[in-house]
Amino acid sequence: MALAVWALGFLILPVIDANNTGIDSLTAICRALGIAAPAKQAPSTQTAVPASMTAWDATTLDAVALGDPVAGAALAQDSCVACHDPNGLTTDPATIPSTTGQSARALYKQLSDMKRGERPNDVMKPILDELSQKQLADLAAYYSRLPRRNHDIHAIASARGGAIVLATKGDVSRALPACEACHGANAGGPLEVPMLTGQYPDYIAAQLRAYASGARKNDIYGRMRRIAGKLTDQEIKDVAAYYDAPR
Amino acid sequence: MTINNRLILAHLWTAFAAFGVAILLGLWQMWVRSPLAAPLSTPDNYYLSVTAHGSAMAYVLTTFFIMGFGYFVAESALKQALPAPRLAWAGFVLGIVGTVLVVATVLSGQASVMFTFYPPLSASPLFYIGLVLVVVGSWIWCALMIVAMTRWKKANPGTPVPLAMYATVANAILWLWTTVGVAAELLFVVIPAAFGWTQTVDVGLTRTLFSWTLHAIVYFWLIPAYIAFYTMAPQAAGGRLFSDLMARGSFILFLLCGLPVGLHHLFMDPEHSSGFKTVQMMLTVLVAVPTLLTVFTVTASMEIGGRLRGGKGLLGWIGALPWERPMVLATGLSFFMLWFGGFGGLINMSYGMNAMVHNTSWVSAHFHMIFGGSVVIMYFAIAYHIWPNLTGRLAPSLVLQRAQLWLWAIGMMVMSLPWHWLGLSGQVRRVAQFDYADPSISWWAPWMIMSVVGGGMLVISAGMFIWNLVSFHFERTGAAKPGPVEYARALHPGVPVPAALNGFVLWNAFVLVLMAAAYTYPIAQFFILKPPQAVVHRVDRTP
Amino acid sequence: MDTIKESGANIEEPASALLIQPVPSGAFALAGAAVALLLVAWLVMYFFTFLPRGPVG
Amino acid sequence: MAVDEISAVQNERRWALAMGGVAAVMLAAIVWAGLGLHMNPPSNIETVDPNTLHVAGEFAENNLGTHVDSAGKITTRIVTTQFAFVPECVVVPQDMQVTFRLASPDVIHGLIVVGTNVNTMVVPGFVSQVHTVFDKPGDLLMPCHEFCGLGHGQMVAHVRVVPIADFRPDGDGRVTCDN
Repeated sequence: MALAVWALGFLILPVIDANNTGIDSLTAICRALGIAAPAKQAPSTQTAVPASMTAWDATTLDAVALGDPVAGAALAQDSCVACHDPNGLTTDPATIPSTTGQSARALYKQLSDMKRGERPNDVMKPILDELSQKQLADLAAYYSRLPRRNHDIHAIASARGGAIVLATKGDVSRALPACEACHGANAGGPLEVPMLTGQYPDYIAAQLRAYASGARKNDIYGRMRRIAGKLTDQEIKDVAAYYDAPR
Repeated sequence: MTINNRLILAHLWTAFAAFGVAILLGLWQMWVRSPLAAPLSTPDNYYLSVTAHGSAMAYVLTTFFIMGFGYFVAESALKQALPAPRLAWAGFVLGIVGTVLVVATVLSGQASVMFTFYPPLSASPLFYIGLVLVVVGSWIWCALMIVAMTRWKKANPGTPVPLAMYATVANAILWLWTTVGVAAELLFVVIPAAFGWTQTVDVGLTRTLFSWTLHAIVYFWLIPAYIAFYTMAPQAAGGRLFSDLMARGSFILFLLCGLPVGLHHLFMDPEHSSGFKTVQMMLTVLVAVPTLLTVFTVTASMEIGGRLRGGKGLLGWIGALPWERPMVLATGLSFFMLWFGGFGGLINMSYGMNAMVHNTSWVSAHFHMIFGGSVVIMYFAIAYHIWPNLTGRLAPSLVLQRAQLWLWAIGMMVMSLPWHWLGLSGQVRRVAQFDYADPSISWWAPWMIMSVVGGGMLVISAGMFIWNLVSFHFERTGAAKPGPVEYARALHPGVPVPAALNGFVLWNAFVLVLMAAAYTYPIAQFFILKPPQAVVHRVDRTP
Repeated sequence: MDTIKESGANIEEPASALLIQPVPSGAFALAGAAVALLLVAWLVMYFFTFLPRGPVG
Repeated sequence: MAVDEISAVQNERRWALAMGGVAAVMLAAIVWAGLGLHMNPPSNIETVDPNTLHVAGEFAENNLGTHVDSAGKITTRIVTTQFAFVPECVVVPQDMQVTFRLASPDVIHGLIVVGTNVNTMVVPGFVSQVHTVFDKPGDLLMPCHEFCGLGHGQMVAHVRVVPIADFRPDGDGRVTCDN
């Protein structure tokens, strides 16, 4: 009885099914036994053009975790302070983001992507070209420890209802997750997502438009291009304003 | 009269308090899923609520109820004092501390990972530590149950252990085996990751270890209901237990077959082979055997009661049963819901057929029918049955007790039946919003509203249940005193019980062999394949 | 207000021996019908939902 | 043992045999579905690194979607990620065997193609593979069915089944919902 069960599970079912699934019998039995079958060559026809080469492998995770905030502070004083104030203020809120209160992973990814040109930025690229990956991790460590920018409590006292829904509930009819599903404080979303609270609304709106148009495309698997592309311009404005509202 | 009433009541009231809160969350969740506009319905709140509902029902209600009931059985069936009641209190305190940690982390939004907490999503470490404490508290209970039975056997050589206690110890041993999987998952993978000591986890390994626990835990929850079926319902019906030996056999089969089957929860997973899936499917078929035996034995036991009360003909005994007694009524309603829950389960365990329903509302329907229906209604009946003994007061109102049981069964059917066809038409579980404007699913709307109505009935029933128990405590003690709880006698008393059916040594050896055959390779596989690990995704702090 | 009279104890042993049938025909009928219905329901699912939904593997 | 108890056990044995018969019928049907009709759960144990999924290989962004290879084999590759299927819509031909290959770069996801037996978990670290044949044209809903985070409920995609005449791969063998 037991023998029949094992034979069925490990020999008969896999071998008969092998024909149907386009693998040979040996591979089928290997898989039934849970032994890794010989890897097939990935059948792809195009060369991959990744949105970003940043990958959270062990090396990168360790590098970011080991970033030195003291070295990062010195570097920031040298190279960044002209645009990025330690209090999160910038000289042009439409194009220069507040960099404080972000996770080191979020900062590191954007710095790396801009350095490689995956996120085009003519101002940042020459500066970053001078820096090593270790220095990027130091900068990320430094800025991640600075408190988030105080947002303007008078700016938008009343966010529009639609924006609140998009930000906190999402819209299943358009397959739009809530902004907070990734950007919230307890979201558990992708590792590199930035916090939006405390970010300049003009900057948020500009980035959403850049994602929608494809001008910015360093989001892995188009997570943001897809979402931004579904938003109306009014929704972009409203959602951006929502994140300036005090909470 | 039992001695440690305060200990038992503390456990049972903790269980029912958690139940009372969790059921309100359940109703709100149905409301959010329905087309009706629910307040506070954001994904944050919804998943917080689902985690709280699942954890409270599956871990707190069950564990505390089973422990409290076990202590009651140990005293009332063995008619001896509990060994080491202070240790029992220590277990209770551990469980309370654990529960507080779980509640605090979940309510503060630090643990919205569902009660199944599949990595690499990772909650606050305090959430997992809370769960561990609840389990450790229950391990103390297991040890005390085993010691109580061993002592009794020493004091009563040659007399079989009373069935209720034998089954309770079977459950304690089952639970010790069951928790090995999740304990290994928590201690070696999940908690180190939650503390940040490791940045990545082997997801396949954690799922496999959790599956070890995931099925047998259901039998841990279920066995108290079966103890009531075998030892309380026939007595309440004026019948006799049809066969004491078969009853023992059924509990042993639960212990043997409940464990090596967890892989059937992973039928749709890519990291397990068709070979082991097939083997565990076959073993899963075996686990239907003790339930099917129980259905027959208990029905035959009830038939004796009905015939002794004058029931004639093939089915005339059914009408002759004393349905006005809550225990009899609950047993009938429980069996009715068991049919639907069992049917759902048979589809789930049928290997390829699992693809129709895996992770859809069908599955929610199945375990609400089986657990929320068949099992929890017996928890109610057990509480009604033993509360006179615990409080020294007679039931204030059997009418209210019966009404509560009826409302529970009807509410459960109204709520959960539609989930079967909604699940078959692709309604997935653990989802807060549906696009009811989509013409392919707009027909779901009335069924979802029906589920809200059913949920409302369950909430009312739960409120009545709490009221019924509270009113015992305020009932004035009159001249009439409740007698001790009597357990059903066997139809043929004095039948010698073989030693194997009076202990567990042999069966533990069998479990070891079965678990080794069923799980060694599926776990070892991850150390051979060394699949790439996934980075931990924390839900309890800013990314 | 009704109360539970402890049941079971009032049955005389000799009487029970006389009344009870050697074969629990009622239990066979009731439980048998329930399980038969269960099998029918399972087969209905198998033939009318599972098989039409097409091959996978 | 008392004679009475023996008769009780005999009755139980009769019952257990009948139950064995019921179980045998079901098992036979399941095995027949598995062997004769190729209806088995997805069980290809094939590992893949979730952390570099997007950098290169078959799950890189521009390799996703439906592709017909030179031998005519149709493969649909989908990445399940927080909180979307990539791509959100895939095209498959009616009445032809299609192979779905799926992988996740982040957490556990799962999917069901409504009204079919296509159902699989997508576990980071492994490739999930399902073969099937769709016999009716139309847009089928494909929701995520395993809790993957706060955006789980909005993670919905579609499978567009088109008659073979309307299934036109481009020069590279790709078919998308846009064309």
